[in-house]
Amino acid sequence: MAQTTAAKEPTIEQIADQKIYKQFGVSDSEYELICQFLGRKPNYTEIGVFSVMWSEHCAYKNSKPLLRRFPTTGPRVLMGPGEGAGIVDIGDNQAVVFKIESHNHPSAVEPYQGAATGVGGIIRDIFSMGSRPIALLNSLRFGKLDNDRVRYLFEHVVSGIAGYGNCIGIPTVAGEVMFDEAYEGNPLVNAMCVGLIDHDQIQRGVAKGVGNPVFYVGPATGRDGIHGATFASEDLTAESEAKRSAVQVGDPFMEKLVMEATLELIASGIVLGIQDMGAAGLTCSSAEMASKAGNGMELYLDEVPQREEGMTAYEMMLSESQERMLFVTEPQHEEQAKAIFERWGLHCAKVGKVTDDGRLRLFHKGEQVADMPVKALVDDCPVYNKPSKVPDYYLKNGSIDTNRYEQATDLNDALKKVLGSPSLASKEWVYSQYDYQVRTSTAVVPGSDAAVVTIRGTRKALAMTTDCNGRYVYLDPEVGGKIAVAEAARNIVCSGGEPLAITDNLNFGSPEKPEVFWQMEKAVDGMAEACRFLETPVIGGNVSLYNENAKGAIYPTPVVGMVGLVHDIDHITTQEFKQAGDVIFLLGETKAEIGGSEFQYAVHGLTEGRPPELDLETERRLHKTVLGAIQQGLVASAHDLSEGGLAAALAESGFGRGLGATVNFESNLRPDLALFSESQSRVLLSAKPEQAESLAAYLEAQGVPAQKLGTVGGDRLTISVNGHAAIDAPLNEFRKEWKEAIPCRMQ
Amino acid sequence: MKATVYVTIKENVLDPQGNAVQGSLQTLGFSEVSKVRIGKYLELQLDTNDRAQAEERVKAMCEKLLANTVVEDYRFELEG
Amino acid sequence: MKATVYVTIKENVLDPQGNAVQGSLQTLGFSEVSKVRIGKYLELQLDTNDRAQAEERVKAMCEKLLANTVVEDYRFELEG
Amino acid sequence: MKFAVLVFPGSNCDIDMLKAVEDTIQQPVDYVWHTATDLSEYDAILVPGGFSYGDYLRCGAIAQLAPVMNEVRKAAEQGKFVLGVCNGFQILTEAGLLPGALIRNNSLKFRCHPVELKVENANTAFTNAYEEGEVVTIPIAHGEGNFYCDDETLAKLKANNQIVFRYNGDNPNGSVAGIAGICNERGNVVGMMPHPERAVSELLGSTGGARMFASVLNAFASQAKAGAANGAGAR
Ligand SMILES: Nc1ncnc2c1ncn2[C@@H]1O[C@H](COP(=O)(O)OP(=O)(O)O)[C@@H](O)[C@H]1O
Ligand SMILES: [Mg+2]
Repeated sequence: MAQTTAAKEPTIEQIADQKIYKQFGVSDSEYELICQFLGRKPNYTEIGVFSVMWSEHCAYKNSKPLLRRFPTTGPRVLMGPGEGAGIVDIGDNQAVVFKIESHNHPSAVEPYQGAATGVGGIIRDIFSMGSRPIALLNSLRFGKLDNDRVRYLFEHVVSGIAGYGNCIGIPTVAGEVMFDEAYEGNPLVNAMCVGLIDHDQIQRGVAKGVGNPVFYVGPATGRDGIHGATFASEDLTAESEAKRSAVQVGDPFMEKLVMEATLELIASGIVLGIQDMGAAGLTCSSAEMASKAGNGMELYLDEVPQREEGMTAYEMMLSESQERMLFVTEPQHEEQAKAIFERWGLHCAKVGKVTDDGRLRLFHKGEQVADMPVKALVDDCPVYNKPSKVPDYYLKNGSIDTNRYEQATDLNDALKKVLGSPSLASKEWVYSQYDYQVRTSTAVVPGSDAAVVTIRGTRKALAMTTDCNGRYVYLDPEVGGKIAVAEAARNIVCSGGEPLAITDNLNFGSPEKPEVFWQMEKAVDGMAEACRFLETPVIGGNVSLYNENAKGAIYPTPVVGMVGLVHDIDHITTQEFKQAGDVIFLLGETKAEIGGSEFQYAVHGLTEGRPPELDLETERRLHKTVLGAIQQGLVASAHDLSEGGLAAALAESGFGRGLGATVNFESNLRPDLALFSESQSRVLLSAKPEQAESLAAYLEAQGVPAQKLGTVGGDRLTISVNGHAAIDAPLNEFRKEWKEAIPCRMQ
Repeated sequence: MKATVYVTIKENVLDPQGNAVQGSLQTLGFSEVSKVRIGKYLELQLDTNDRAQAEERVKAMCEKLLANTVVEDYRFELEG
Repeated sequence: MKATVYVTIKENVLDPQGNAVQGSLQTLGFSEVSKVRIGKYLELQLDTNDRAQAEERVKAMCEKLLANTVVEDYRFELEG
Repeated sequence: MKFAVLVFPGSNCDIDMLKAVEDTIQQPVDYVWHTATDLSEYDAILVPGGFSYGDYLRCGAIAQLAPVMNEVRKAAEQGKFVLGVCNGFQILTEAGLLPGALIRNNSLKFRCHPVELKVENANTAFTNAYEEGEVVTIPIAHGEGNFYCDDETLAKLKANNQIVFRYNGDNPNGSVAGIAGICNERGNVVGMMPHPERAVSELLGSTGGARMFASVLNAFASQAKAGAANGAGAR
């Protein structure tokens, strides 16, 4: 095997003797295994390629055993986890494609570009399946806004998301943002993309047909984002080290061209396999495409378009330059492919060939510089079952009585605190920076439970949301995991949609810590159970581990991205009260559940105890009932109860059209607990007065506990508990707290 | 005193804007333009006459706000 | 040859970005900064040695593309 | 009446514009590529929003140099109808088809939300179906929609009744005189920052923009009638 050309690279012996592989995160035993697969010791390029293929990001070596616990199939699932994105049938030969992905670490370093390239990456995952992206969502977590660095991160992450999504012309229609000390220094930036596709257009990332050429399209490769775990050999000064790897910069304009050209190419029917170059760039896309076809691949690195001079094989293989794709076609279609790209001002370069020897072989400057078995790269990474241990905090929390707090007496003030808490406050500051209307299909814009995007030429629409309450998951990972799925589904149902499937982003701390691994296990169990019960299989997702800051791990945050099908646009429902006189109902039971609530955090400054319980059977019945009521046309507005409980939900429902309400809540709980409890499986419905009776009868027939609370109207929000006034003030006073909480802090 | 600050994108960091402008100049027939890099140019009016201090302060401004040193380089000149 | 082009916002046109930066500098404690104007700084690599011609060509580039003379002024330097 | 929707690399409201023509006035409409050199078959040219050439350097700066823009200039001179929306407005000002320039929003942020517009001139080809002084709701979505022109130009715009729309109430971007849209002297070329093509259906929020399409159909009909009356013969 030829030594690679760059003089500065460590030799095969140095790699072995000085254990340089360790700097790439390759353990001693993994190194031994690599030597066995190769039948010799790896050179620098090879160890680089192995290390990224065997990283958690590509190989899921710590999370695979957990991911197997998810249900991934269902009657509608056309493609589950494994490809760029999952696909779900929505009838009429159409399908919806979606996936979520994290860009947490890059965003912590350079928030604008980190977030922007995160969006760019997930869009490529969608259109490389042959699907037209129609919507973007994002799920964000930051520290508290009273910190300068946090504000900087928040401001620039949001503008990075906006910058990319707006420019490429895909509406950003929904998401969530929460703020908690737990994320300080380690923000979470998860981006989700949803696309539409006709069944016969579905593409896979396979290198089919021995002898076929492999093409590279997109901008030239630079030394961008090479190797998170950079090496530091003694020859290298800090200065040259800094030069090796540059922050990835997104170019949404370029991606727009690549997207349009790729969709045109796929529509032309000449593509045999296509994959985007995401994490680990050329390495991952080439190895995976070869592996899925059971083939091998040769790459001629001199043909790879290069932005910088003197790039080595190692650098080209590991670069994460953005907006690049790899595809395979038959030789006779080369000219046709080139012509399509040229029209969009792009050129594609022939950089390789599909082979039958099952090996990934790299050539550079006339020499073979790497030769590795594809299967070893893609399938043979060892999988670890990490030790798991119940954390002390969890045991301790079991005995905390969250009803012990002194009763809050000024509930107007409490509601203002809750609504003014940035996690719960209006996110208009965020989404008014996003173009949420481009493509003119957004029927429900940000601000309601889920966004709804119509499908042109049909009466159908798609509802979509992301949800996860990290506090709940922290306090009880299994219950919190269940709630994340249930809440997402509840948001879909309240918008008039039938939940279809989920994509998930498992954001956790270091799996080396047994307590963190325990959180992962339990959260996945809870999510898996909820998914099975609610018949929303997991069709794809992403794992982001090692999210730690000085104080330890972030809250475990398994974000759920869910898409639902609205069968008829007449079913589209929003959370806002529609008209004075409408009758308000509360569905579900309210218990004294304050653990992990916004009330506990905003009013008492605590996050402790156990989170609300969740009974999946009850939850399922609620969904069926709410969706049934909506489909029968009995519902004017629907809003799920989540953070802030009943009081917050009533206020939020009124804000949309500035409609107050007068309600009385019959409850055997203390007023503060009754109004701010975050008991699950509850929904607020409003109905036109003439339909109130029918709705009540329907709810009763379905066996869902329901209480008629009062009516919409006036400019005050007046809430009594058992006939005693508890909250009573002009709606506008509450609205002000809610609306200004974030802009005020960002001035 | 006046400070002129030049903020440029680091040599090995992609400059999509520069690339687009270069491409467009090419199509316009300015084929001699082989590379374009676009940066920022700031003029600051400073109410001070202490040059040494200004030197230090402007450096601090650049580090803190004017340049994003993860992706940009800066330099400045003082005048007057 | 290298051309350096400076594009600045016309004196009588509002520069919201410059004002915002000045405001931020103030809050950061740089109270001596009384005014900030932000412009663009472009470096063009030219494959030519003919200075007189380059002069003319860069001017044309500025007029046609690099500056919008409704709101911006430009000037440039040639080097090498 | 036949419509062209121009497509530049980076246009992204092209599809919205095309659908709006189909949905509101059911007239034939084609996408026309930025390299086209013949627009003679079209009666109206719509320059859609988006981020042509990534909005790099300045919004619309690169697009205004595309070959098709010479044809747009010719069409405007012939009295054909030209509408530029958002990025399209920026392109028309950069191309000199409309006066002024669009600079960064004074908030320095991209802003996406519905705005109220006051119809200042209901005599243009694109506003004849509105009443003067009428207030309509149409959404904006832009980062650089702050209309600037010098005092002299502003005086001229006012004198010639070239201000077509103003923001009613809040000025979302700092535009001179609250200007949201203007036209050329002849009134056949209109540019505006808000997106009428996004306001053509209740389901999607509002219908405030639909009559702009109806207007141009009216204008075309009266142009044809006038042409016939003059014996020049309508096309
Ligand atoms: N980062 C974001 N991007 C886009 N929309 C957002 C974002 N954060 C919140 N929103 C929108 O604001 C509204 C309120 O969000 P949230 O309080 O999380 O709702 P819920 O509790 O119903 O899930 C939703 O419509 C949501 O889509
Ligand atoms: Mg909700």
